[in-house]
Parts: sequence; structure tokens; C-alpha cells
Amino acid sequence: MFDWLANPNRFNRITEKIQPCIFLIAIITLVSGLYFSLFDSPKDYQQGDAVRIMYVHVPSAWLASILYFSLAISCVFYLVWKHPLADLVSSSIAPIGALFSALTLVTGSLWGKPMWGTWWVWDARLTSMLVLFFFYLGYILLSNAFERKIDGSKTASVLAIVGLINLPIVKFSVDWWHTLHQPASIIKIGGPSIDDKMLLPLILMIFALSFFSLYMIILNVKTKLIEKKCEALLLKSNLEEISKAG
Amino acid sequence: MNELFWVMQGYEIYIWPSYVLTLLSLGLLFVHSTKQLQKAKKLLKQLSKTKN
Amino acid sequence: MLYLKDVTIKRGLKTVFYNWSATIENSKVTIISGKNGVGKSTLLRAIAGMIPIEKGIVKNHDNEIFKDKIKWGQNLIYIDSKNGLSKDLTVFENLKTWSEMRGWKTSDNDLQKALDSVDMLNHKNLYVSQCSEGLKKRAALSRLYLSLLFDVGFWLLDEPTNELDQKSIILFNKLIQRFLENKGTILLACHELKLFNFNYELLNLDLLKKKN
Amino acid sequence: MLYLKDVTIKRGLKTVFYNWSATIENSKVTIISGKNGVGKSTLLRAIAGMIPIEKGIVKNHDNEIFKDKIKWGQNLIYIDSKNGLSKDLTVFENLKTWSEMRGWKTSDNDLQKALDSVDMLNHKNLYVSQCSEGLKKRAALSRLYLSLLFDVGFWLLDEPTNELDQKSIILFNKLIQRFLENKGTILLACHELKLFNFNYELLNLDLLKKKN
Amino acid sequence: MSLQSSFIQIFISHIKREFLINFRSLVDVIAIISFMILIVTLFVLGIGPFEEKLKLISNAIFWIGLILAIIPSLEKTLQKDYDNGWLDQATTSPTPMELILLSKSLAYWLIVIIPLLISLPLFIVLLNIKLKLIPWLLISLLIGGLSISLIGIIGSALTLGAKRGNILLPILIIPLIIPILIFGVGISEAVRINESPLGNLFLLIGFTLIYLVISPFISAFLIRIAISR
Amino acid sequence: MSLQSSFIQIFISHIKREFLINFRSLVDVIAIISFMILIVTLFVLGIGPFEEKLKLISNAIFWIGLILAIIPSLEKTLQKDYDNGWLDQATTSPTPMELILLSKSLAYWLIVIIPLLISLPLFIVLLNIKLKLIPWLLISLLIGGLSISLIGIIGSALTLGAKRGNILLPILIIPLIIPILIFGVGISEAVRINESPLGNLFLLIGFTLIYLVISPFISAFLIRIAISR
Ligand code: HEM
Ligand SMILES: Nc1ncnc2c1ncn2[C@@H]1O[C@H](COP(=O)(O)OP(=O)(O)OP(=O)(O)O)[C@@H](O)[C@H]1O
Ligand SMILES: Nc1ncnc2c1ncn2[C@@H]1O[C@H](COP(=O)(O)OP(=O)(O)OP(=O)(O)O)[C@@H](O)[C@H]1O
Ligand SMILES: [Mg+2]
Ligand SMILES: [Mg+2]
Repeated sequence: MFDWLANPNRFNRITEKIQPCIFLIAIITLVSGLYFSLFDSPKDYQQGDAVRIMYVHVPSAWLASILYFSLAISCVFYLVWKHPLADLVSSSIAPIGALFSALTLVTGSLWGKPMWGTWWVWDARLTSMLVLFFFYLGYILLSNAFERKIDGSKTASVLAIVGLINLPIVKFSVDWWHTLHQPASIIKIGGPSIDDKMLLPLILMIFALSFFSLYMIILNVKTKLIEKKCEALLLKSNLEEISKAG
Repeated sequence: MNELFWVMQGYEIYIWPSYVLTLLSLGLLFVHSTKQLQKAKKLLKQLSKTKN
Repeated sequence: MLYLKDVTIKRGLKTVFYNWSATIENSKVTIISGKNGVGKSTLLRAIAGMIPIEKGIVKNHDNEIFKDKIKWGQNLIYIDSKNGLSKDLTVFENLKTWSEMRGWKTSDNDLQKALDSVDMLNHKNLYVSQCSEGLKKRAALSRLYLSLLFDVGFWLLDEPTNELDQKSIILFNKLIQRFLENKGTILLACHELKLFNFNYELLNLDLLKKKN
Repeated sequence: MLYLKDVTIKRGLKTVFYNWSATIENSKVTIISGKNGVGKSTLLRAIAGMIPIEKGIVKNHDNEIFKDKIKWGQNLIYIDSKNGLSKDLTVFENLKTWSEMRGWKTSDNDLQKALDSVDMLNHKNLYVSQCSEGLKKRAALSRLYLSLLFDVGFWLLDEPTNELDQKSIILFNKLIQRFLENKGTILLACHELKLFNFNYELLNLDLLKKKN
Repeated sequence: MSLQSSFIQIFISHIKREFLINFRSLVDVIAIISFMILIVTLFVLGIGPFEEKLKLISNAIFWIGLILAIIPSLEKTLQKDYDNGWLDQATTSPTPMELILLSKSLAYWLIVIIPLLISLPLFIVLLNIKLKLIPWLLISLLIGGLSISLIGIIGSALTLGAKRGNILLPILIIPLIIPILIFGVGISEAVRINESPLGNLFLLIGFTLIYLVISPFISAFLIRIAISR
Repeated sequence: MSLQSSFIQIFISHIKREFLINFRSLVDVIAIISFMILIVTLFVLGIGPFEEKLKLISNAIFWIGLILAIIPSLEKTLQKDYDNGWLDQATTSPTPMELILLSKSLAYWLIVIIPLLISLPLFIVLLNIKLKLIPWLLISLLIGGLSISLIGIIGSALTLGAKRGNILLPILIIPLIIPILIFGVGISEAVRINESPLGNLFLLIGFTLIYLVISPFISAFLIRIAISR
């Protein structure tokens, strides 16, 4: 699939067609998600209206995790199969993922203040999200810390892959900590402890953010493909000048 | 829209910022990336023009 | 014969060689010359395998040299102005750890002979941090003698004569002579051609790069 | 006239000069030569005031030079193989910060002219970490031009020509010529005497030290 | 033609140089802030996430974080400037070495303190610091940071010439730093138990002033020794 | 005449080289011990010398001390060997870079662990550590130290060729080290509350084994990039 998409022209042709669809789905789910989460969802019996923060917090958290996974996978593609497109994909994912993990931290804090009376608690999930955020940050800083883009891409990809091994361990190990956090309720599919009516806006928001991210990734990859073309053109004209001058 | 909705049981100072922040950053990301794409496209056009 | 065919080598963002070709004859000395920043060191580092060759091939006889990097590593010695000496070790310890790093089992006797070949035996136990510039360079060049004992085919030397005094230049010339007798190939970047008393091929990058 | 009278200079535990005397003529070039490790760099560093002179005196005309270190510092430029360039700054930034460090108010125009004097104007914005060895050396030597604009009397240069290509050597010779016209005094450690096209005094430490 | 600059100008141009080398972009600010956050994380994870424990050590974390942020990087620039010959250039120039070293330590103070001040609200949240403590924390970190960097440069100069410098450095300077730590922690403790922190603050200021005066001379002396080797 | 040594011999000779450079005399052992002592002092002074408080953090002190002792010095040797061209010599030799890096990280582990073990009794007294904890502390520091140095070399290699690498290093490395800290502290905690520490121990061992396998390859890959600049 990736191999097949790796051709830039094919990538452009296909995305040209599906991009509007993705955008449309993102908008529809976002608007309806917002409607349900703000207007048409029940108050939690304990948290009251404060539970509404969940509809931005949890989707952000999910996306931060999912995007990191995709980032690392695309880094594997880049390092192992050396698809240049894979690097563009990973470098497009990274800032979006970093944004979502930052949003998770901020909205979580905004949730924590009314619920726990404190902005921050060194609880397992919070800590591992913080670590995730630093993996994103490390990836971004490292990929820009080299003179040659390719060196930065390779080095940062290594970091992302190490993170893929390390993050589950971090998550798992940090879970040893006693937690104030609520138990994972969606995961317990057997009997979700939250209201079905709360589930709907949650799922809608997750879809909205996922499609939005997908759209943004495609957009960024396109931008980078064009930038690459520009660079190649510039280089070519430079080299021609050099050979003329020589 | 009634007053009660905006106040949200006194949680409004937590709820609205989280929504606004989320939507704002998504919006900014969208605008920024689209601009970037437009810029790149323009540059490419210029370059291919000067080449020919 | 070392063939470089249509190679493109970048250094940072700068393309130093672009679709460039050259041949380097075996069992001879080739002196690479050219103005500062033309790419002498880059070329040597690329042939040594440290800087990737973006495009093109480098062949030794009919083997692409980077196909088997270990074999190519076995076959070459690279010395540049960085010397590769640890300041916190003595001259002797540096040579010894270096030869161990290459996996060579050298006797202390061999090591001493190597140091003697560049007149460093008196300075054997001097820490490198206490050596003058020329002594450091000589300590690095003592590796060349060791390589005569093992099966090394190439010396890649980047400005090896810079800090050497007259006597050391003579000793260095002798080492080169011995290596040539062993059918070794030498690539040497240098600005001062008058220091050498042997026949050499000249690879002037100024001229060669304009031609392409 | 720079007199060194009965000086003893140590380097670590080693006494490099012992009760040694020499004179160095003003407004001339004196080339210090000698074999590796004889003490050329030590001598230059001692005169520059970095290595203490254990015994003996060094006089310029009738002033002991180390009586007023600030004045002596004002009066000299010292450049050795370390160059004194920060890798993380560009060639231009390095020159600018250097001249600011000396307290010289130089215009950007002067700095550019200085870089031009060693043909480094094209490489002005190159980070030093991206310079080839020769380019680094040239970036360091560009200070010499600046010193022509200010009241500097001495250049102490330790193997300044090592990495330079032919063209840079010519430019370097020109700088020396201009400094001599300004009545400047040059002390220069070097192994290769053929590079210079001016009259020089030779201070061969091999011979001088045996005599004592 | 001798357009000599004044010492002040030379001093400022030196600070500019350090900023050029070490503070080229936003990345550096982000990096220092992240470094501090991660130090906090490391401590918290080592100790356990319980609030009561955290309260006990939040002061210590700040100070140790500050020490770890300033001293290693100060050591590194000095080492770099020694290795690349910049310090040789400085000694063979009319500018006093003392001035150069003073500017170096002030530059490093600024380089670390500016990001720290920017991110102080974040730490207040992370470590759950009480509001009344904040002005005192601010002022004690500002002053303490200055003395840490003044001491740091002495330590770096001490180990510059020493062969086994890298390991010796902390040993040599930690005794010098301990008083700062004690006064700094003393300030916050006093505020916490509603006593006047002024005593400790004055001690901290006095201590810093002493180092402000002696540090450039001591480190210049040490560097001359290192260069003369 | 080709008397090739085996990989094992090359490996050992590399460790010997690191010891020659870093461990020449008793001074080096003492230096590392005093470094650890000073870390303890810093903590104690930052927190206040009350026993209950100390008990809470004695684990954290050990682990943070270990991290601070291994990683900066590991980074420094790698940087030194990069600057002086030794890594160039290693890449242009038949010996695989992986082997060299593995030996480097093991050497650093030994260099820090040996003095630590020698001085453990001292810390037991200083920090008032219970006897039943000691064997577990010993084993967890041994294993944890190994994984810290394996990770440390990855981090150093990541930042070797990077601009402003020294400032990036902690950001990259601390997240990787967190599990070690947690498992390590977990072992002692388990012992303290009379539960079995084996679970945490096995996790620590597993973690270390993963890095033992991947670290040399990853860091060799990264160093090749740094050298190709
Ligand atoms: C900076 C602070 C916070 C961070 C980083 C954070 C992180 C996360 C993450 C990563 C998830 C997804 C977990 C999963 O899907 O398994 C999550 C879910 C959740 N968080 Fe937070 N959280 C924070 C603060 C809070 C606060 C203050 C509350 C409110 C009490 C809260 C309540 C929840 C709830 C109810 C869920 C959904 C449970 C689930 O999906 O399993 N979080 N949080
Ligand atoms: N830091 C030091 N500690 C001890 N001895 C030193 C130190 N630096 C140099 N030496 C010794 O002092 C002597 C003089 O060194 P110096 O660098 O002056 O030689 P030089 O004439 O410049 O040689 P070269 O031609 O190699 O540059 C040498 O024998 C050297 O080994
Ligand atoms: N790390 C780097 N990043 C970017 N450009 C570099 C880098 N290293 C070298 N260059 C550039 O590559 C070109 C070739 O450098 P190289 O060192 O090969 O020159 P050289 O011929 O050896 O010169 P010299 O005679 O001065 O040693 C130079 O223009 C130099 O500025
Ligand atoms: Mg070169
Ligand atoms: Mg010398």
C-alpha cells in the first residue's frame, strides 16, 4: 500500500480525489460532535457539566497516541525501505501529534482544576502523556537540528522508533503509580460505565479529529512534495550556473 | 440560548477555554498549512517559469 | 585501478563533486592538489567511506568498494589532520590501542619499530597532550609502518606533511617508498609538491573540476 | 629590538629553554625554524605572554614587555594552529567578535576588507564548522589585515602557512609586505622556508640551542 | 586611528557573543524549559507522585535543576573556547581576562534565567507551588542563579587544565554552592512557615556580591594557569 | 602475516582503552565516589536533614546520582573521540562500529559501577538504608546502570552531529530512562513493604536486554550519520 502510494504523482492524483471527501466528513462530524457535546449530552452524575471537557480531551489524547504510532511506523518505512515519501509523512504527522498531546495536557488540566482542585497531578496517564509530548518535541527539534535535512530525518526517525519501543514501557511502568485518574471506561467494552448518550459525541469528536488530522497530513505532505520540487529546480539551475561559469 | 447554558454550573471558565483552545489551534493549523501550500505552489510556478 | 564514475558528493548542503569522474592508478602515489575548499579532503573521506557517495560508483579493479565495507576497511589506512589520537593516552598507548582496534596482533617490538620509523621512540611515553604539533603528526604516521606488516592496499593521507620537520619528511618519504615496493596505492592531498622525492601522478582538482 | 636574555622556559616538567639568549630585530621578519619539539611554539607562546618565563628577561627596546601586560597585549597579534575560531559562529561573526574583544571599533566595511584580503569574502557567512582546513586558517589570518588599521607592532605566527593553497600564500605574503611597510615586526615559526618572497632573518633553534 | 571601545562596550559585545553561540533561536529557550520540566519529572518519578512528598522537595528540585542547567553548559563553553584557542586570543589581547569571564558568567545566567522566568507559571502548576511563595521564589532564583553561574565559572576554570577535569568539576564546586542552596531553601521554608525570609535573602545577596567581586579574578587567575601549560 | 584478533579480543581491548583513559588511578575512583556523595549532600541540604524525609527519597537519590554520573561522562568520551578523529579511525577500519560502541557503554558502566559498589557501605550509613534492602539495591543498581549506559550512548550518538546537541541531549534521554527509574524504585519499594520485588526486577532485566540488543546497532547507525557530515 505504502509502496504503491510512494509514487508522488499517484499520491497527488489519489489524494486530489479523496481530499474533499475527507474534509467534508471532518466538518460534518465536527459540527455534529460539537452540537452533541455542548447541547445534547447528559450531565455526569458526579461531574455535572464539567464532563463536557471530556469531548475534547479524550479525542485529543487518542489522536496523540494514534498519531505517534503512525509516525513511528512511517519512520520504519523510511529507514527500512527508504521511501522518501515516508519521511514527508512522518514530518507532517509530528507537529499535529505534538499539538494534540499539548491539547490533551491543557484540557486535562482545565478538567483537573474543578474535579481534583489542582491543575496537575503526577498521575500515570498525565505523566505518560507528558512523556509522549516530549517524544514529539524531541522528534521535531532533532529533525531540524542538522544542517542536512536527510541527516535530521534519519536521526529523528531513529528516535521515533526507539520511542515506539519505549513508550508502551513508559505507559506500562508509569501505571504502577497509584492513580487518581478515573478507570479507563471506554476500554471496558463489556459494560461501558458511561452513558450511551455521552458515547455518541465522544465518538463523533474522535472521528472529527481523526479526519481533520488525515486531511492536514495529506495537505502537509503535498506542500512538502512541492517544496522538494522547488529545491530540485533551484539546485539544478545552480549547478547549471556553476558549469557555465566553470 | 439561556443563561444557564453559558454558565454550565459554574464550570464555564474551564469548559469554554478548552473548547476554544482546541478549535482555535485546529483552525490556526489549517490556515497556516493552507497558506504554506499556496506559497509553495506559487514558488514552483515562478521557478518553472524562469526555467523556460 | 580505482575508478570513480559520475560521482556526486555533497558536503552539508554544498555539492562538492557533481557527476565527476576520475581514475587513480594502483601501486602509485597520486597527489591530490587544488585550492582551499575545492574538495580534496571531501574526496578522501568519500573514498574512505565516511561521506556517502550520493550518485555514481567507485570501483577498485572490478569490485565496488562499498559493497563490502569491512573488506574495504581492512584494505585502507586513513589519516587526516585530526590524527585520531587520544590526548589522555601516551604515544605508545595510542598506537597500541589503534592496532588492537583494527584487530591486529602486533608485538610490542613491532610497535616500537613503528615508532622508530618516524623517530618517535624517544617520545614513546609522552602523553599526546604534551606533544608538539609535529610530534603528534608523527605519532599518527607511525601507523603507516604497522600497515606495512599487514595486508593493507591503500593509504589515504590528508595533508600529512604539514607540521613535519625536514628529517621527518625524509622518514615519511622512506615509508612511502617501502609501501610502493609492497605494491601499495597512495592518495595524498597536499599543497606543497616539492617535498616528495618520488614519481607521482597529479590529480589537480582545480583543473579537473572545470573540465567537467 | 626584542632581547631575550638568559631565559628559562618550562613546558610541563620539561625545561625547553635553559639560560637561553637571543635577539630579534624589529621591523623585520624572523623565521623560527628547527626540528619538531625543539620549542618553536613554546618560544612564541612565551613571548606572547601565555607561558611564564621562569628566569631571565624579555625586553622590547628598553621596556620589559611583561611589566605592562595590557600594553604588550595591545601591541601584538598571536595566531597558532588552534586559530581561535568558534565553530558555532560564521567567519564574519568570528572576525567581528574578535575585533570587539580587542576593543577595536571596526566598521563592517573594514571587516569585509579584512576578509577580502585573504579572499574569504565569498565565504563570509559560512559557519566555521563548515569550512575546510585552509578556509579556517584564512579566516584566522584575516585578523592580520585588521591589525594593520590599528597600532599593532608584533605578529607572532605559529606555522601560519600549513593549510594554505598557492594563492593564499601570495595574499599572505602581501599582508606581510604591508606590515613591514608599517614597521611591524614578525616572528614566524615555519618548516618550509621557500614559501616566502621577502628577506628574513633565520632563528634556527637547532643550532642556537646547541651553542648554549 | 585607535578607536578604543570602553570596557562596558567590550563587556556587552562579549555577552552578545555568548548569545550568538548559545541562544540563536527559540529552540534554545524551548530546550532549556523542557530540560527543567524533565528534571522535575525525573525527580517526581523517583520519589513517588504523592503530594505531601512533593511539597517537601519542590524547593530542592528547583535549585538542583538550576545547578544542573547552568553549570554543565558553562563548563562546556569554557572548555570549547579553551580547545579552539579563543582563550589564547583573549590572553594575548589588551582586554582583561577578568572582564571576559565576568561577561561569560552573566551571559550564562541570562541564558538559563530567561527561559526559567518564562516558564515559571508552568512549574508553579507542576509542583503545586503556593502563590505567596512565588515572589520570593522568583527573587531567590534570580539571585541564586547569578551566584551559581559565578561559582560555576570558577569550577570550570579550575578543571580546565586538569587532566581529569570532567569528573572533578562537580566535586570542586558543590561545596561552594552548598551555602546558596541552604539560603535559597531557607527563604522558601521561612515563607512556608510564615516567618520572615529576609534574613536568608540578605545572606544570599551578600554571598552573591562576594562572588561577583572575587569570581572574575579567581577564574582569570586559574585560566592563566591553564593556558600556561 | 595476518594475525587477526577475534571480536572478543577487540572488544576487551576497547574496554581496556576506556579504562586507560578514564580510570588511570585511584583518584578517578575517589572522584566518582565523591561525586555521588555530593549528589547526596545536595539532596539532603535541599530537602532538610530530617530522617523521615530522607527515607522517602533515598531511592531517588541513588538513581538520579547514577544517571548523572554515567550519562554526561559517556557523552563526553563520545564527543572527544569524535573531535579527535578516533571515530573516523574506527569507521575506516575492519572492526564493526557496533562492537566499539557496545564496549564503550559497557566500559562506562564498569567505570561508574565499580566505585559505586566500593562505596555502597558509605551510602548505606549516610542514607540509613535498611539491611534487607541492600542485596536488592545492589542488583538493581547493577542492572539499571547497564541500561542507563546503553541508553546514554544512544542519546549521545543522537546529538553528536546535531546543532546545539548538548542542550538537546537531556530532552531526548530522560524520557527513555524513565522506565529504569520506575522499575528500580519499584524494587526497593516492594522490599520496603515486604512484597516480592521480583516482578519489577524481571521487568528491569527485560528492559535492559532489549537495549543490550538494539543499542549498539542504533548508535552505530547514528554515528555513521554524524561522521558523514
Ligand atoms: C493534563 C492532564 C491530563 C492528561 C494528560 C490526561 C490524559 C488522558 C489520556 C491519555 C486519556 C486517554 C486514555 C485512554 O484512552 O485509555 C484520558 C482519558 C480520560 N481522562 Fe484524562 N488526562 C488528564 C486530565 C484529566 C482530568 C483532570 C480528568 C478529570 C477527572 C480526566 C479524565 C479523563 C477521562 C474521564 C478519560 C476517559 C477515560 C477513558 O477513555 O478511558 N483526565 N486522559
Ligand atoms: N603541555 C606540555 N607539557 C609538557 N611538555 C610539553 C607540553 N607541550 C609541549 N611540550 C614539550 O615541549 C617541547 C616543545 O614543544 P613545542 O610545541 O614548542 O615544539 P615546536 O618546536 O613547536 O614543535 P613542532 O614543530 O612540532 O610544532 C616538546 O618537546 C614538547 O614535547
Ligand atoms: N561540514 C560541512 N558542511 C558544509 N560544507 C562543508 C563542510 N565541510 C566542508 N564543507 C565545504 O566543502 C568544500 C570542500 O571542503 P574540503 O574540506 O574537501 O576542502 P579541501 O579541498 O580539503 O580544502 P583545504 O585545502 O582547505 O583542506 C568546502 O567549500 C567547504 O566549505
Ligand atoms: Mg582539506
Ligand atoms: Mg609548534
